Amino acid sequence: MARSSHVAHVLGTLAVSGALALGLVAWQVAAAGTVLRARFKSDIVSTSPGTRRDENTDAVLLHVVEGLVASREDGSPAPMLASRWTVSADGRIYTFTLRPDVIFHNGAPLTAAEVIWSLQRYLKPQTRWRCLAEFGEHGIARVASITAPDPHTVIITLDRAAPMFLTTLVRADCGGTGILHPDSVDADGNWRAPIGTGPYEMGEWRHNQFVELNRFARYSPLPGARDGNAGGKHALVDHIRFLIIPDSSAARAALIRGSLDILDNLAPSELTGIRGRPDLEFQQVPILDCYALLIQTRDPLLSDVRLRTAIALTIDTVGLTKAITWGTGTADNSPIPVASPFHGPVEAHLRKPDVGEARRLVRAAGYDGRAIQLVTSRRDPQMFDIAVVIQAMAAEAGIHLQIDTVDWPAHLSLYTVGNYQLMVQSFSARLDPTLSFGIFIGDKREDPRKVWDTPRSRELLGQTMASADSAARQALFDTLTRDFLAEVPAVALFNSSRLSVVRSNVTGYRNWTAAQQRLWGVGLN
Amino acid sequence: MLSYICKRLALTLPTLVLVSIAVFLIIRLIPGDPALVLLGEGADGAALAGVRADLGLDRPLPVQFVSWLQHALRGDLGRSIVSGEPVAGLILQRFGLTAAVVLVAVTAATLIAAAAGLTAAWRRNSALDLAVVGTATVVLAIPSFWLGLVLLLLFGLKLGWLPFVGYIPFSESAVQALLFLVMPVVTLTITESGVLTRMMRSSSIDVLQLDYVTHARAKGLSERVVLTRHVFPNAFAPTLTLVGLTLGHLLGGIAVIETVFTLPGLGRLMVDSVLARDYPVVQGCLLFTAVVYVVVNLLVDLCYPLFDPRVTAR
Amino acid sequence: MMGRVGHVGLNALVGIPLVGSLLVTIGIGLFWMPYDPIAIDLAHPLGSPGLHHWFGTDEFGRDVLSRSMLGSRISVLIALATVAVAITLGTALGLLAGYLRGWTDRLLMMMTDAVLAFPGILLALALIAVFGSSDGSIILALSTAYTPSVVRVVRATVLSIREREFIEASRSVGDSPLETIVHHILPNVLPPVVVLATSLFGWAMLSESALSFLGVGVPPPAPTWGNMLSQSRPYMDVASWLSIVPGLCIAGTLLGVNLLGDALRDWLDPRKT
Amino acid sequence: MSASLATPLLRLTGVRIEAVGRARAGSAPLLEDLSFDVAPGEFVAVVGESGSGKTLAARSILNLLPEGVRRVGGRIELEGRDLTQLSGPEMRKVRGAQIGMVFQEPMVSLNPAMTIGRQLAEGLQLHRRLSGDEIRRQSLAMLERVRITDPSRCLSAFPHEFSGGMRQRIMLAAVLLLKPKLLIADEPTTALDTLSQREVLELMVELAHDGGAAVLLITHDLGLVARYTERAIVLEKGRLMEVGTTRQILTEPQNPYTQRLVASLPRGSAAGTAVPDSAQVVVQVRNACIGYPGRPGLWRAGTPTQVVHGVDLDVRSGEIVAIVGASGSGKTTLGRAILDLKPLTAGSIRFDGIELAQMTAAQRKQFRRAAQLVFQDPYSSLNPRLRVRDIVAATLRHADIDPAARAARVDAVLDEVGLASFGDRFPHQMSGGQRQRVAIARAVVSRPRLVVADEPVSALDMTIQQQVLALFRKLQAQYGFACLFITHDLAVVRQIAARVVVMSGGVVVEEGPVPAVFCDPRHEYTRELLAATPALEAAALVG
Repeated sequence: MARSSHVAHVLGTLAVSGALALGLVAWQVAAAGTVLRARFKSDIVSTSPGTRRDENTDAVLLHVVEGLVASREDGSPAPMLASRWTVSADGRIYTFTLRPDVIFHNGAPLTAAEVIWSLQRYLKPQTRWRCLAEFGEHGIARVASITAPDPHTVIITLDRAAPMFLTTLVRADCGGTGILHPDSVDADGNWRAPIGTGPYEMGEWRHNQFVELNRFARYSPLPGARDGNAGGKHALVDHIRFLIIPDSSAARAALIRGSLDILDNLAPSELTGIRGRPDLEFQQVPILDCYALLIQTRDPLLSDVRLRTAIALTIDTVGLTKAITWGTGTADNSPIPVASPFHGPVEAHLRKPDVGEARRLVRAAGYDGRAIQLVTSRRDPQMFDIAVVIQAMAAEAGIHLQIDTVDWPAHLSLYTVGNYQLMVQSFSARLDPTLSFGIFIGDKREDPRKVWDTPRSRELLGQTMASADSAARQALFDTLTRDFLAEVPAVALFNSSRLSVVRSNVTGYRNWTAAQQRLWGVGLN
Repeated sequence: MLSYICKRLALTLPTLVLVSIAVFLIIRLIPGDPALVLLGEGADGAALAGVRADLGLDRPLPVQFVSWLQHALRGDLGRSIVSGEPVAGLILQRFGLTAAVVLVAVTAATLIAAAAGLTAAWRRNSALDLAVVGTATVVLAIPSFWLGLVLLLLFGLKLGWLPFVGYIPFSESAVQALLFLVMPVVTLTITESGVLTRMMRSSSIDVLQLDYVTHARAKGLSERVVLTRHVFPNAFAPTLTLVGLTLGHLLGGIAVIETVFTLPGLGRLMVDSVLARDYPVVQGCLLFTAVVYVVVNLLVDLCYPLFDPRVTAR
Repeated sequence: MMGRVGHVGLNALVGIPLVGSLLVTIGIGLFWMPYDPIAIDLAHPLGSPGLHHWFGTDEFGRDVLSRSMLGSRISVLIALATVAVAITLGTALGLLAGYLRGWTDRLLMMMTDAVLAFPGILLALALIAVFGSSDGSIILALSTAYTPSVVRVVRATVLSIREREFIEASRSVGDSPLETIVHHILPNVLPPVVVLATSLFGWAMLSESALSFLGVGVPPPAPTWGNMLSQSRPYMDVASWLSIVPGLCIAGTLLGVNLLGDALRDWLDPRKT
Repeated sequence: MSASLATPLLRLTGVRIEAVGRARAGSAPLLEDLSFDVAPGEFVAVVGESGSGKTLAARSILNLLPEGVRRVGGRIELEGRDLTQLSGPEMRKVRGAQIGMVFQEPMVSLNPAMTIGRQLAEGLQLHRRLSGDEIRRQSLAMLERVRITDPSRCLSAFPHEFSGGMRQRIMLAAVLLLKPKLLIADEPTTALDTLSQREVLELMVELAHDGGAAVLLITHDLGLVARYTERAIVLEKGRLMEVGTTRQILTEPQNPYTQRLVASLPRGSAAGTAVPDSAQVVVQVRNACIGYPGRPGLWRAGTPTQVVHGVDLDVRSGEIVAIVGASGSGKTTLGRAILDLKPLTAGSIRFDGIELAQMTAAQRKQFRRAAQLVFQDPYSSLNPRLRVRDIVAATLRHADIDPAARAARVDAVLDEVGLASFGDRFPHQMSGGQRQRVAIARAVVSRPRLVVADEPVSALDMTIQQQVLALFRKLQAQYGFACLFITHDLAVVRQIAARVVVMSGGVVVEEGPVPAVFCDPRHEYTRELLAATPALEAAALVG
């Protein structure tokens, strides 16, 4: 309490719902050795990679397990457990050469057997692997066979060429397709604990209090620098402890008092008072997410592109972005995030707000001023604020939006069945522009989540999947972006930044576009 | 006495069944799918169906209800969809905290109300009475969460006397735990003491006008004895009923206070579970609170004869 | 008796100006507000109180005074509607239960018990989630939570009144049960119900703000004091006026209404000489 | 005055009591210049009706005036010591120990939350500082003196377990246990029925004599004054009217008010006129049995309690029949049954020859107008939310008359009962006597053939009682309705009824013309009742 003036200075924002104390306790009972303390807003949901998961679960398990390949900072696949790989000319056969020096946390060496066991386990329906559908009928390709000519080589044969194969394998929500030792499950195939090859092994998990990772002493890092989830991964502390602190003001207090070392994933409004403190270091990294206003093109009213365009024209994207992200986000009317290498001049074009034109279009569309429902929720403060701002902006052109605030599960349900007129939605980081466009493009009959259901867009999207050539893909993405702006199936608004604050004695912490907490290579002074 | 308790409990069974069915239906009427919540925005249909099957949510509603009720009757409230923890354990763990805050606060509020209400009634229309009634009326008008926020701002931030958010279990550090509970308890005490004080004052005024109080004075008893021995027990009986009702409601969770002070209590658990469509937890919590409500009111009724022996004549 | 005269005076003396200024504010707000309470001004967020914006602006640059004025109308309307529904329904059911007794009574009591056994806030939360967040569902949810208390008060009053001799007198001149209820029981039930209504009004307003605080209140952009308060949380240190203004509005209104309720209670007391 | 008493035990000199507060400033005092003495061991009555200030006078002696009322002048001396000069603690030593007080309402004068034992012990502990055993011994002895059965059980019992008469005896025990020099009894038996009243008062006299205590009996009942006191002080509206020996006051009242009070004693022969046997029988009750349903259990109905067992009764046109009995005798229940407000469990009741239970709807409508009820409690029998005019008009709601005629009829009846200008008032704006007039107006407005009057004057002061009874007689003579007059008070019976029916325990024990029953009671119960009615004695004394 002695530093009450600091506290007073820093902690105005009393957003509320959680337990700092749990964090403090966890700190008090910390094990011997150096401990790096980071924070999660909510508890992880399992310890099994790529199955029962959420963002936090992914982040924890990517410290524990590693895949054959891993994503670099720019999203491209890089060697991890495989030191190298080759792709056959027809793009169907991938041959991976395993690193010889890798051992599991239980001391067993990594061989092709474990790799095959792990991959086959993921492909079994009962594992409920998150990315199983990608290898099904409507996915990128089916796996024809997995074989091992020798203990250090694994050959995966697909039924067709799949340029997206490796980018899928490295996805965080797929658990990075982490290779596990078979002892991770019991004799009946039930999950026990992850025995992986990562720089940290799974430690104690106290529900709603903390998740602890312990340094894996016999980890042999790849040479070179850290690069995304790939490159040299060094365990610099004995323990990593993710404290579950739902309330952000509690978390900030903990950081200021030194009970927490890293505070990641802050909302812009939560930066009040933290930025600019000498003992804290602020980081802001643009990420590959996307906030958008979805438009139900099947709605009788909104099937008229003039009305959709009118709505888009009322939105001052720059002003909205600045107000809602407190200047930390980047306005972006294209589905491709600004941080993506594919975000070129076409994508960078921002729609000029034009209320006069909007009014003209509204009249032309014969809109009679009836209320249009705008669904939003308070899952994060931005989603709610966007709705309020868009509503006010649309009103200037005489468009009457009525905000319907629902809770997150209801929001998700409405999204999944496409039951809305307008909806504010946010999408987590998509590493590849194909995935970014994939959010919007698709057949509404098959997947009501899709908002952009035109044969041309579907065709173009298919082509981006089939091509591996960057320039060709860029051209396709530019076309898609122009169409997207013209047809207005949705209005992309901005990409936010990952905001984090670390104490100044923390070394080597850097956020990255994938927005997933990554604490290898991070140490304490 | 025992048979009375049994009869009372038997009478509440239909209520409990009604509550369970209502809860079961209402929570499922809310749009939203727990499987979807678990899997997130990009989940595909097969995975969703799989999770639903895992959770038993694909069965017809009556089957789900009967199965839940059968388990509940055996004391098994199932497991949380979100965390996989047993619901009963979750409830008890969270209830402990809520109960601690509520019991301390309501006890304190009752003591304050009894003393202030009795004194105000005794010195009716004096400046003291005006002060008590005025304060109680003002307190009634203040939203509890606003009071909580103001206290947080004042004592947690500006003065820094008390830790301002969070909670430490008693098992970890008793002193810390107590410090964390000071502000929630104070907030709740202030909020609840308003109604109780007014109630105590008005019933004390009624009792003070009765002959037996004059009789007690005519015996030569001092005012202190008259007030504590003759006025208090009789004036307190109606207040006790109100205390019981208050307890019954508050023990069901003080979601707002828990939200303000970030306490992991029962109210917060329920709100969070509704927001996550964690059906087993919501069902379990509501059944539990309904039972608590019934039991608390029964206990209060059983205590009532201590203050008003006429009531035993059932 | 002296004292009561003095008290009524004081209650009314403080209560009437408070409620009066509320009504005046609502009245003025119908015709004029300093700014459009919904229009955002992203260039001037969190402006402190000053000449242009007497009570400052919020995070979207909206005028807090205008929002409080519109908020007063919405908050009061919701509270009034809640009270009206709860009182009407509760009085009808309470009269039935108290007068008919027997199975009707037992069934109704079981149902009110069941509703009372729910934590009120959670019941409202669930109902609002089912029916969607709108003024109507908030009124529905709150009146569902409050009707049982009205039923109980009315029933208790009816039970005590129906033993009085004038009820027997009514029967002895050949009144039907309905006539007895309407002519003799209802007029005697109304005074406690009127007093209860003032308390309910306060509870409804508090609950509405509590629901907003938990994030399920009146849908935006319509301001209510509750959702203004709830949205002010993140800015409590940098823009304290955002929480102080609606907080004081709620407290002042409730104080006024409660005091008027007290005055009303004394005024309606048939024992007064 | 009373110069003959050399050393008075209590002397009040010029006591004046006023209401405090702005609103009452300048209004008349509640009690003005009150002076009187009480000698040691003397029994003195303070007589007056409600509003006379008699209770305030009593309470001012112990300085226990209610809130908002203050003594502003005068001296109150106890054995020469001015009580008004005592400090709080000094006064508390006087209370209980030297002056004891018994209150009117036995239901609220004992603390319901304390055992009798603790309430008895309280005073002894405070003033006598006795050991626990000694306190218990004395308490038991005293309870035995006041004839409580099983005193040791009584010590651990709560007040609600006793009847009103028992409670008043316990009250006496509690007060006299401290052996005070003065006992102030404020209407100690008003709330009790005739027999209990007598029992309690006899006990009080006995115990006071034993302890040598003087008694100040506050009462409105001249009958009690005549029977139990030596001297009387008459108050009216806060002023002292007359002081004198009881005999003087009763036989040679000097003051006009006292004269009026004495005149209100029931005197002379039966006022009711007998009707010939040939007169038409309006109500015929045969073998009526009436019960109340018992407390229902969880699954089954309770066993009913019979309160009236096989009663036969005839009421003829123009006749006033009194039913007399103690509380619980079944008299009220029988009255309700005759008005078809209570179902019979057996037997029959016919009205104008038609069986009540078998009336057609039209007959019932007719019956509802032809048979009316006047209640005992003028507070609970009038709907407090209706104006007097509407209360009276309610009786005619189902009559086929046009509104103008109805209003005229209501006004006419209000005029007849002397309330012509009261039509727009609410009941709480009227006195008890006025309310009872409203109740009577309500009953007669429909020109009934039968009026059942259930204790219509028991709650009224003596002089008011006289006025109401006179009104009742007048109206009965005017309209000629048959009347069933239910009461516990034989003095009232003699003033109004021609025939009397005595009920006890749900059966009729005696029946006959009033003079015959009063002069020559056959049944033991009737004799006890007659002996316990002091007003009759006083009336006899007055002549």
